[in-house]
This record gives sequence, C-alpha cells and structure tokens, in this order.
Amino acid sequence: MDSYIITIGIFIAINSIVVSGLNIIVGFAGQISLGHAAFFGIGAYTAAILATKAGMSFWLSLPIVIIITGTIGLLMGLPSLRVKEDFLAITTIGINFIVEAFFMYVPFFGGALGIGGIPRVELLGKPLHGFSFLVLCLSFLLVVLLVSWWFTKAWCGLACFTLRDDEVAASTIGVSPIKFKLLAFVIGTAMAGVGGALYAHYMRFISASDFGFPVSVMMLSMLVVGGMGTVWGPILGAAILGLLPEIFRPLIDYRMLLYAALLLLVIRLQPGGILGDNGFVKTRLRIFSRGGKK
Amino acid sequence: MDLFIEQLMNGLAIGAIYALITSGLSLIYGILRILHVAHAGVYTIGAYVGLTVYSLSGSLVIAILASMAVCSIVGILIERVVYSPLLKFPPYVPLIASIALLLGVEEVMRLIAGPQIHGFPVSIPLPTITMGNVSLSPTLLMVYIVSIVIFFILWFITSKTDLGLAMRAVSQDMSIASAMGINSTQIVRLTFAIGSSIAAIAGILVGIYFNQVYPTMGAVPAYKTLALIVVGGLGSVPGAILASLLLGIAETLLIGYANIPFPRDAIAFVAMILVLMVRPQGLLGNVRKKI
Amino acid sequence: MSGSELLRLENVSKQFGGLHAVEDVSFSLNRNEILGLIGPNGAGKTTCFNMISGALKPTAGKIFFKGTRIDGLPIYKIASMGIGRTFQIVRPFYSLSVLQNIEAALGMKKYQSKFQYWQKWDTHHTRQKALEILEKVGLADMADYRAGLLPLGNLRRLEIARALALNPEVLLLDESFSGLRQEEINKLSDLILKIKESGVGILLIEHNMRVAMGLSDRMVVLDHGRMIASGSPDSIKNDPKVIEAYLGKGEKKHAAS
Amino acid sequence: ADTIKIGVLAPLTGFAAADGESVLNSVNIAVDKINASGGVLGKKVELVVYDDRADAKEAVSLAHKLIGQDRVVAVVGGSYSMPTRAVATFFQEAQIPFVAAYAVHPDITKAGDFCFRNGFLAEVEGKAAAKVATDMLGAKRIAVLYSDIDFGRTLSKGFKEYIENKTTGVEIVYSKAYPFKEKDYKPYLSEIKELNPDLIMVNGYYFQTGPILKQAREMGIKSIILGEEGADSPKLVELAGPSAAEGFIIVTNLNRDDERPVVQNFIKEYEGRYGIAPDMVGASAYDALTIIVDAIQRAGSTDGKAIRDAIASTKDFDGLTGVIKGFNEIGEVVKPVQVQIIKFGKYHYFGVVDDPDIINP
Amino acid sequence: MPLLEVENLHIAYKEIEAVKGVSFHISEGELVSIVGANGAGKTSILNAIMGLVSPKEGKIKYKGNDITGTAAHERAKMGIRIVPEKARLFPQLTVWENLMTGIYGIKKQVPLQERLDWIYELFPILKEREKQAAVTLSGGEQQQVAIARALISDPDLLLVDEISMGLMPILVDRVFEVLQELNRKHGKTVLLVEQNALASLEISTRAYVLETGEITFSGTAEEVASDPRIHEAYLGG
Ligand SMILES: Nc1ncnc2c1ncn2[C@@H]1O[C@H](COP(=O)(O)OP(=O)(O)OP(=O)(O)O)[C@@H](O)[C@H]1O
Ligand SMILES: Nc1ncnc2c1ncn2[C@@H]1O[C@H](COP(=O)(O)OP(=O)(O)OP(=O)(O)O)[C@@H](O)[C@H]1O
Ligand SMILES: [Mg+2]
Ligand SMILES: [Mg+2]
Repeated sequence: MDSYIITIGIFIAINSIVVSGLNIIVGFAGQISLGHAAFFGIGAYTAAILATKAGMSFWLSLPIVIIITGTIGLLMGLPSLRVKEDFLAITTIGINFIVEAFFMYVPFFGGALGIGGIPRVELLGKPLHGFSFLVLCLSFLLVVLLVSWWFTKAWCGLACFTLRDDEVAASTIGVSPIKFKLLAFVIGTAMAGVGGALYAHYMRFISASDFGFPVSVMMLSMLVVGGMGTVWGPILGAAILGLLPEIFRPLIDYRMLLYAALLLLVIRLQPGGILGDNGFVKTRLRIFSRGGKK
Repeated sequence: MDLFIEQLMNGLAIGAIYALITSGLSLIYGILRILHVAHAGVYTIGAYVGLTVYSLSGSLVIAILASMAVCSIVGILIERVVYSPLLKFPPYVPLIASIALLLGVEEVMRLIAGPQIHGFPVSIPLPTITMGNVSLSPTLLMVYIVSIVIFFILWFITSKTDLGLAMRAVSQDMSIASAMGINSTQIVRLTFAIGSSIAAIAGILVGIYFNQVYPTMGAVPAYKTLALIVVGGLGSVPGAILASLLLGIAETLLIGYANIPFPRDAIAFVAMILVLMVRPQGLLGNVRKKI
Repeated sequence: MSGSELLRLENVSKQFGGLHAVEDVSFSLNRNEILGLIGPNGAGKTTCFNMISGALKPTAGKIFFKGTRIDGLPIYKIASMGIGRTFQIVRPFYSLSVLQNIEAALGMKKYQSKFQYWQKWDTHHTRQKALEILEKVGLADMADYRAGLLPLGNLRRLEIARALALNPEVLLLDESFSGLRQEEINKLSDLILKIKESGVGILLIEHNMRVAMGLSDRMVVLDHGRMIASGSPDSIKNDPKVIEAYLGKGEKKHAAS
Repeated sequence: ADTIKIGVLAPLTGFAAADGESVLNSVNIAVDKINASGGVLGKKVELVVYDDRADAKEAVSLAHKLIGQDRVVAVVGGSYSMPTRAVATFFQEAQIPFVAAYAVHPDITKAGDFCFRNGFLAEVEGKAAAKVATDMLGAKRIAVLYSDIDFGRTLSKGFKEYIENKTTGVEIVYSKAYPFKEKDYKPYLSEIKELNPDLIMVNGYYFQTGPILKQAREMGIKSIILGEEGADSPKLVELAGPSAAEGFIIVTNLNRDDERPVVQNFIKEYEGRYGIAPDMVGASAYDALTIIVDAIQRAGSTDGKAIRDAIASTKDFDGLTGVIKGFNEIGEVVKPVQVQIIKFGKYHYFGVVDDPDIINP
Repeated sequence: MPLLEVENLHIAYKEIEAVKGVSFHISEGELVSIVGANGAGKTSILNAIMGLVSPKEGKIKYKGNDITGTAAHERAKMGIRIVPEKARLFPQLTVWENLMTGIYGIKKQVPLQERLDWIYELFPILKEREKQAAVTLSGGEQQQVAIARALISDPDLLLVDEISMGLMPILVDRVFEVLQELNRKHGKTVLLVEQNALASLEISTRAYVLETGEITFSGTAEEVASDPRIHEAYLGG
C-alpha cells in the first residue's frame, strides 16, 4: 500500500475515534457540541508537550492525556447544566475559540509557531510509521468502538437516552442530569484526547489552527452524515467525508464545490444519517440501531 | 476623553455593522429556529451582486435594489429546497446543510469572480462630521443611518403588525398556526425574503465600509452572528441588535484599553459565555419554560 | 398515626412573580391511603406536585418525606427516595420504545450507585419486569412501539407505568385518568387500589369526580392556592364552598357513583 | 519517465485562494519558459499541483501523494507557514528536496538538509525594515502594529531587536498585535493617532495593510507608514484607495524597477496572460521552481541527494526576486532586501538593504 | 345538503394505518359525536378534516366543495376551527396573543369587544392571565385558552377534541352548555370527540362509534347511548 493511501486511512481512523467521542456527547446524551475540536486539540497539545518538553513516550503520556482531556471535558461540560440546545451549541463554539486562542497566544503551547519535533510512536523500540501506525490507530479505534457499543448496552447509556429526550422526565426516574451529562462529556472528550495524541504523533508538528471551529464543524458533519446516535455512524461518516475530497482531488477547481454539493445532498436525502433510523442502511442488526430506538 | 469618545464611536460603528448582518438572521432564526449559517452566504452574494450592478449602472440605489431582489429569491429558494424538508429533524441537521450551503456559495463566488478581494469604492454623498479630535467618515454615517432605518422597520414589523404576530405564532407551531388561518408557508417565505434582503443591504454596506468584497467574507460573520442572536435572546430582533452594539463596544474598548493578547472572536465568546451563564435565555430573551 | 405518615407539607407557599400559586398549604399523606387533591383550574395542584417532586422549590414552608426534609432537593434525589410522579401534560421518552421507557425507570437504583450503571441493562430479567408492569396498565401489546407515536390515552397509562417501575412509596398522579374511557378508568382504578393496598401512599389530582370521590380516602381542596376544605369525600361533596367554587350545581351528575 | 515531475503545493481554494492563484500563475509561466527552451536534462518538466487549502492536514496527505504516487523529484512549497512546516518533515524523511517559496515559519528549514527557503525569514525582514525606518526615513518615534501570527510575531521581534541593539535615540512608542481575521483597525489606530508617531510599522497581508492604510488616512493620521512583503500586491492599492496608498513603503523581495530581463519579461508575460500585475508571492514561487530546475541541470541527475547538493551550492542565481547569493548552511536564502514605494498607484524602487549582517540570518 | 362529507377516509402514519375507510357526514346545524377507544383514530380524523394531516385516500367535502387537498389555513378561512387535543397553544405567546391568532386576518370582521366579553365571562381566569405566557398556565387554563381561541372567530364548523380534558367539573358543565347553545340557538355545526361520553352524548344529535379505525356503529345519540356494548365501555355500565 502506498503512503498516500495509508495517510488517508490514518486520518480516517483518527477522525473516527474523535467523532465517536462526539457521538457519545451529542448522539447518546443529546448535548449538542460544536466545539469538539477543542478537546481533540487539548489531547494533541498535551501529548506534544509531554513528548517534546518532558521527553515522555507516547505510551507513558497516553494515560495522562486521557486524564487531562477528560478532566477539562468535565469542566467544559458544566455549562451544559445551565444552557441548552442552541444556547449550548453557541457556548461550545465559544469554548472552541477560547481553547484555540490559548494554544495560539500562550507561549508555553508554542504560541503562533505551533509545536514541532514531536517524535514518532515507538513500539518495542521500533518507530511506527506508515502501515504500522495505521494498525495502531485501528487498534485504538477498536477499543473506542467497544466502549461506544457497551455504552448503548449499559444503564448509563439508557440514562443518557432519557436525558436526550426529556431532562425533567429523566430526573423523575432517578437520573441525575449532572452525573450522566458529565459522564458523557468525560468519555466523549477523553476519546477526542486519544485521537489528538495519535494526531500529534503522526503529524509531528501541530498548531492551533488544526483544532479550530471548522474542524468541529467537520466532525459534526461526519457524525450527522454517518448517523447520529449509532455506534458505526462515526466511522462511516469519517470515511465518506474523508474520502470524498480525495476522490474529487483531480477536479482541482471544482473539488470543494462538489464536496459541498454532495454534503448537502446527503443531508437532504438522508437527514437521519446513512445509518440512522430511516437511513439507507436499514438493518436488523441491533448494533446498527440508534441506541434505544425501534 | 477624546480618545474614549472616539473609541466609543468606533465600537458603535462596528456594533452597527454586526447588527446589520445579525438582524436579518435573527428574524429568520426566530421563525424556523434554524442556525442559518448560510445567511452569511446570502450576505456574500448580496455584496457581489451589489458590486457588479454598481459597476455596471453606477447607481448605488439600483445596486441595492437589485441585490435585495436577488437575495430574497436566494433566501426563499434555500428555505424551500433545503430547509423545509429538514425541519422535523434535530437542529444540527439543517445546521450542517447550512454549512454546506455556505461553503458552496464561497466556492461559486470564487469560481465566478475569482479568489481576489475586490474593492468597493463608492463616494457617499454625506459629509465628514468632525467633533474635536473625533471624526465620522461618510461611510460610517451611512452605516449608522441605514442601520437605524432598518432597525426601526424591523421593530415595527415584529411588534406592531399582524404579520409580526403571525411570525411568532408560526415559529412556535406551524401547523396549529395554519389551523388558525395563518398561511404558514407564505409567512416563512416572507420572513426569508425580508431577512435575506437585509443581508443584501448588509453585504453591500460592509463591502463599502471595509472596501472589500471576497468569496470568504461570510466566514467570520457566519458564526459570530449566530452567537449574537443567541445571546440577544431566542429570535428577539431587538435583543440581537442590542447584543451586537454591546459586543462592538466591548471589543473595541477591550482592544483599546486592556492589552489582552486575545483575538476579538475569543473576547467575544468569553463575553457571551459569561452572559449566558448569568442569563441562560439571552439578553432580551423572555423564553418561559415549563418546568 | 405518625408511624405510617409518608409525606407532610407544612405551610408551603409558591409565588411566581406577584402571583401566589400556592399559599400556606399543609397536609399529610399516609401509607395505604389515597389523598385526593382537587380544586379549580389554576388552584395550585400541579404546583404542589412540582414542589413535592423537586421540580420547583417552595418560596416558603417545608416538605417532609418519612421525616426527612426534601424541599429543595434535586428531582432525581427525591425520585430515588421513593416518590414517583406522572405529568399532567404527558412527557414520555419519545424516541425510546414503550418497553424501554419502563426499563429506564427500572434502573433507578443503578443510577444512584457508583459504578453499577456500567452494567448491562438490556437483559431478559429487566425486560420481563418491564413487561409485567406494562401488562398491569394494559400496554403490553404496544411494548415495541416508539413512545412518541402513542395516542394520548395510552401515554397516560405509560406515565403511570413508568412511575410504578420506580417501586415508589409515594405515588403522585396528576390527572392520570383524563382522556380515558370509563372501561379503562375502571381497570386502572382497580390497579391503583391494589397499589395502595401494598402500602403505598397516593396523592391524586383528578377533575373526574366519579373517580376522585370513588378512590380517595380523604380529600384536600385548594382554591387560589389556599386550602379551602379537607375531609372525607362525602363531606367535601356537600361542602357549599367547594360546590360554589368547583363542583357547580351539576355536581350530582359528576359525582354519581 | 519521459518527464521530470516537480510537485507544487498551493492554497488554490479557501481563504488564501488568491495567493494560491498567484503561485499557480507564476509557476506556469516558469514551466512554460523552461520547456520552451528545451526542458531540463533533455526532458520536459511536468508540474504536479495540489491544493492544500492552507491546511496542514490536507498538506500532509498531499505530501504523501506527491511522494508515494506521483514520485516527484522535488517540491515547491507554495503555501502558508503551517502546512509548509507540517510537510517539511515528511519530505525530509523521503529525501526529496523541498523549497519553500514564501512561508516564513523558522522551523521549516530546520526540518533537515533537504529543506530550503527562498523567502526571507521574518526576522531578517524585520531588521531590514528597522534599518529602513531609522536610516532611510529617519524616524525617532515609532509605532508597531502587527498581525498576530507567527510571521507578524517574529517580524516585529526582529524589528524591535534591531531598534534596541543597533540604534540610539529611537523609541518604540506603541506595539500591539491584531488578530489575523481583523477587519476593523480603528481601535488600534485611534490609540496610535493619540501618540502621533513619526512612523508606523505595519505588518500584515495586503488585505490587512490595505484597510489599515485606508482607515488611518481617513482618521487623519499623517505618519509615514512602512509595511513588508505581505503587503506586496497590486490589490493593496485597490483596497487602500489610491490616495491613501500613495507614499506607502514596503520591504520585500521583488523590485519592479529591476532592469534585468528576467524581471521585466516576467512582469510583461504575467500582465499579458492574466491581466493583472504579479506580486511577491508568485515571484517567490517562480524563483523556487527555477532554483530547483537550475539545480537539476547542474546536478545532471534527478537523484534527491544530488539535487539537494546542487541547491545548497547555488551561487549568484539570477532570480526574479533579486540576485540570489546562495543558501546558508541551514537552507535559508541569502539575497538583498528590496525597498519599494507606491507612486501613482504602483510599486517603484525606493532602495535596497544588503548589509550582510542583516540579510544573512 | 350536508355541511361536511367524509368519504372512505384512510389515514396512515408510515406503516401504521390509523383510519381505515371511514365515511360519515354532518348536516348543517348538527352536533355529532365520535366515540371510540384510545388509538381508534378520532384525533386523526379531526386533524384530517382541519387539514393538519393529509389522508392517504378518500375525500373530504365541505359546503359541497372538495377540500381534500386544500391547505389548513384556507379551511380556516372557510370557517372551520379546531380545539386540538392537548390544547396546543403557542407556548411563548401570551394568553392575549394566543386569542388574537384565533382571528388572524379577520380581525376587522368580528365584533371583537363583544366576543371578548363573552369569553371572559365564560372563562374569567383568562382575563386575569391575559399577559401570561401560555406555557406557564396550568393544564386547565391552557385548555380554556384553546377553547376560547377556537370560539372567538365564531366558526361555522367547530371540531372539538376532548374538550373536557383538564377542566374542572363546574366548567365542564358550562362548556357543554355553551356547545349546546351554539348549536341549538345559533345553528353552529359541531363535531365532538370526547372520552366523557356521558356528557357528549347528552348534548349530541347523532353519534358514531369508532373502533380501530373503522366506524362500527352509528345512530342518534340515544340509540348509541342505549347500545349495551357502548354503555359498558363508555358510560361505565
Ligand atoms: N404522528 C403519528 N405517527 C405515527 N403514528 C401515529 C401518529 N399519530 C397517531 N398515530 C397512531 O395512529 C393511531 C390513531 O391515533 P389517534 O391519535 O387518532 O387516536 P385517538 O382515537 O385520538 O386516541 P386517544 O383517544 O387516545 O386520543 C394510533 O395507533 C397512533 O399510535
Ligand atoms: N412559571 C409560572 N409563572 C407564572 N405563573 C405560573 C407559573 N406556573 C404556574 N403558574 C400559575 O400558577 C397557578 C397554579 O397552577 P397549577 O398548574 O398548579 O394549577 P392546577 O391547580 O394544577 O390547575 P389545573 O387543574 O388547571 O391543572 C396557575 O394560575 C398558573 O397560571
Ligand atoms: Mg394541574
Ligand atoms: Mg385523540
């Protein structure tokens, strides 16, 4: 396989991981977030700093990345307890801008120059690149998928579904909105953190603009196209929106226009997502059905 | 003191510009509760059509009228073709469609008019007003005057006419509104037409004010205006205008007096999050919730 | 008597702006008792429910559940202590199936725990239990429908079933019989009586006097937020103040049982 | 292969699309000229141009496409700092010579010995600007307003360092950064106006500096305004308005009044083909490509290492952006800094800075 | 000539067939009841007549015109009004504004003050709550606004879906009296869907029984009320 295909594969895998995290927050718990790239960025920056400033290996820093992103995710989830729906969407956009500004303006994070010289991930003393890095990403994706899948099967998932539908009614059956919303935020953002760490170690140079609002929008698009609230939707969405622009590559000038048109078309024809309720892939496999719906 | 007044005027001007772009969006958001990012695309189209017609006809009035007409049609088409089938889905679905639309508009404009920035040099038949060290340029005066007129018209429509009542009714329950004899489709269409024509005016005025028309000119307004309408209060046009003016002033004074090395947008969003944490319903939002 | 007392309201008031929705209301509810809460529209009945269940915080007064003060606690805490409620304006989990609506409520204990909420919910055991409850309210054959699509009458029963799934000690029913026809009302009445027998205290808001009078052991009447009468259904039925404000002259027709 | 493939990465769409277009136009002129005169090593040069949207992630996939699928022999980095910085590492690893045309990120050349830069380091340009401000224009009280990106930060740092270390009696009375997407500069200009400096050093792209000029003059600011290569575009005059643009001075690398045929022919060709005047971005990309082709010619081979060595040993190359003295050991270009002034709406020669301690980073 | 004719009406929601070929008619000046179990399709039929759902098959004629494809707002202009199930007020509008939507576009044609006086006499609480947002009203208050909003335009055909829901007994009586009065005194036509069959059959002239989407019985109100099965199920034996 040539390195170009592998690179695309790696980006799709990383996006799948990050979008799966978004899915837990938006798809399962119904807390709309338009600032997910912030957590992707926090993961990437944490990994990059631990690697370049503390000389830590990827494996050593990974738990720290997860804890830090999850903790910040918890803090950033707090507004969701106060503001809802569109208000929450705007708040999360704001969080994205503020986090991006931090990366951009605090010299510790490399400021406007970004952070370079991030080492490769090593396994058993051998650096992973190309195909082996893809395999690494896919392994993480597998873990993330398992967590997502179990989430739909566990009581906490069901609790989140009830919150998504009606918070007050959910409370009257004993579901604490604080606890379960924040749980979703922590898990979702931690997944973004893992994706960020992989991204940083693959790109080996990161800068604030890699994690801006347009990236959040892209991730939400992937989720919506693939199928919000489904376990596999994030992967399908990441694959479609990752491949389309590459397929259109030869069209140079018309590429983005075509991309926009197709995105619009998919949303228009499959508003519930391709794997969603009335989506094109209507399957009997329970694993494909939106959490808790028939 | 002079400096302060001058900064205040600077802030008001930029606030008025935000308000121009935001007020039309607020109207549209009010009726369908859609985060209509593509409004910034309509605004871009408005600026381009205005510039083209102006350079062909040499008349700003004709340019504005033509642009309003084109943008109304674009707005109505967007509503009919894209949004109306998506209304029954959660709000992020039309949002994504809207983002795709905005990207599409940017690309179409780039393909038609090229990626470069075009100037929009117009001499406005207004004087420069100078008070001490503070001077208000003709373009600035024009922005003030046009905004005030538009705001007045919008305020009148939304709070003094039957159309305003119908808009609010439709925004809350389209089908029951129809059962009351309100032609919901027509009201929605009309709202899009009005909102989009204001976008056209905004596009032209902002184009003239900054002397810049370019394909991605909607990128920043796209999300900033969203924040403004939400902070202003759900679908409240006066709220959106108030939020715009306050933000313009706050940004300007912060840049002028506090040496915060943060970009405008981040400042704006910090302010907005603070407002929302204190008033989750927005500045002038009076949304009453059932428990 | 106090040993069987479940719920007590002491001088509870609620104000919305200048409006006194509930003013200085006190009453208590015992085990094995159905207490009818009636009164004109806007009298403050639902507001009382909202305060008991934690959706609203009283502006004054105290609420006790088995001796513990509960006013001001969050809704989910109160629910998990053993107070189940229904909503006058139905609030199902519309994207979940009817069965899942009940299953979700069965998880009440797990939600309170530290880690048990990571356990699997979709088990045979839970499903069986949920079906049993649906059977009781007569919704078993709708188990797999999306709750959002049910007609109104069925949603009322779903609300009751969801509250029952919490296995509550106090059950708050807010006009749960409206929108049902007589045959169904009779069936549900039997169910409610059975639940009462099992040691539950039930607070019942109901405008259908045939049902309210028939079921209640005691009644409390609110008007403009104030308690204007309380006592046995028979005494209420003949209380001139209640007839004047609430029952009207046609009282005979409604209260015929 | 019967052609020699050279990759080009440029932002053809997105916010920087105008720069991408300028790059594309210029490299097309270059490649046509090269092929018309017989190509190189007896083969035609074929460009593989990709659009990276000025986005690092896109650029990385494209770098792999150039490396893995197109198997280019060298690459022109015709894009902004971040994507260029991100891809430099990968070209270094693949041992493919890479010449950044105008990206300013200091780490680009540090990625390794296969990475070169034909544009000035921001710091160099900052120092040159400081020299112009103090020596040529004799300013004593200076305000600095810069774009808050890596370019602006490092440029203004070089500017201030020079003033601090190399001059006496010169004072920086104001220094603030404005965010990249700023449109309204009045809050800054109001402050500057109050201070009434001799000169304002303005950093930013033409779509930033143009409006700054316009707004400053509208507000009645009379100070000299000095800019840098980001403002080097014919569009600047349009955006500032002819009267506000008049007398504006920049430090850059393209001298329109340069008599050398390479410059005059290019300007004529460009204006003829595209109907607009060329800018420094395009000129830099043109040079990056011709430097590569010249190196291939001299190396007599398309082997990566050979080309790298040939680029490194470039000497007195007759470039569009001046006579290129060569590349230093880290791969930074050494060439004089041009000073241009706008007269009657066009850039013209104003001076040149070629002190070795300034231009040799 | 019947005021309203419904022929072979089929209504389906995706796979669920809610109404399966229902035909009935109402003459001018009649007060007709439809009774039926939960989910029988009563609400669906009323909504179809109002134009809020479109039938899969069948015809609806009003005053002799086929209105099957006519938009709801056109039907409203022809004089049809509905008191919908669950009130469905405009939640963020005040009581007053909700009432005003009831006469949207015909404000000039109605003697507004007279109507308001009448409505406030019927539902005195609404005057007190005039400025309050509908969403904060109590359930019964919302129902009162919904009734008032339909009555304020003085419709020719009134569709009423579970009008007694949430109303206090004293008002249930009053509301049924008013319906009867509108019908008998002012010749208004009313189609009534009601679980409180006792009250509704008492004032109705005719009634239909609907079971799982089909009409299984019809006749005068007395005939229906005295049918043993109906009596068992709806009147509580
Ligand atoms: N929007 C909808 N989507 C899917 N199914 C629906 C929808 N609305 C109604 N139904 C179904 O259509 C059938 C008839 O419903 P309808 O509301 O007309 O009954 P109803 O007779 O009014 O019942 P009730 O007395 O409980 O109000 C029910 O099975 C219901 O589940
Ligand atoms: N958020 C609020 N703001 C203002 N007034 C409110 C609010 N909530 C309730 N009210 C008012 O408080 C009063 C009591 O309402 P509540 O819902 O308790 O009445 P209720 O006794 O349940 O009546 P019903 O029998 O009609 O359901 C009503 O008049 C209502 O308008
Ligand atoms: Mg109530
Ligand atoms: Mg119904």
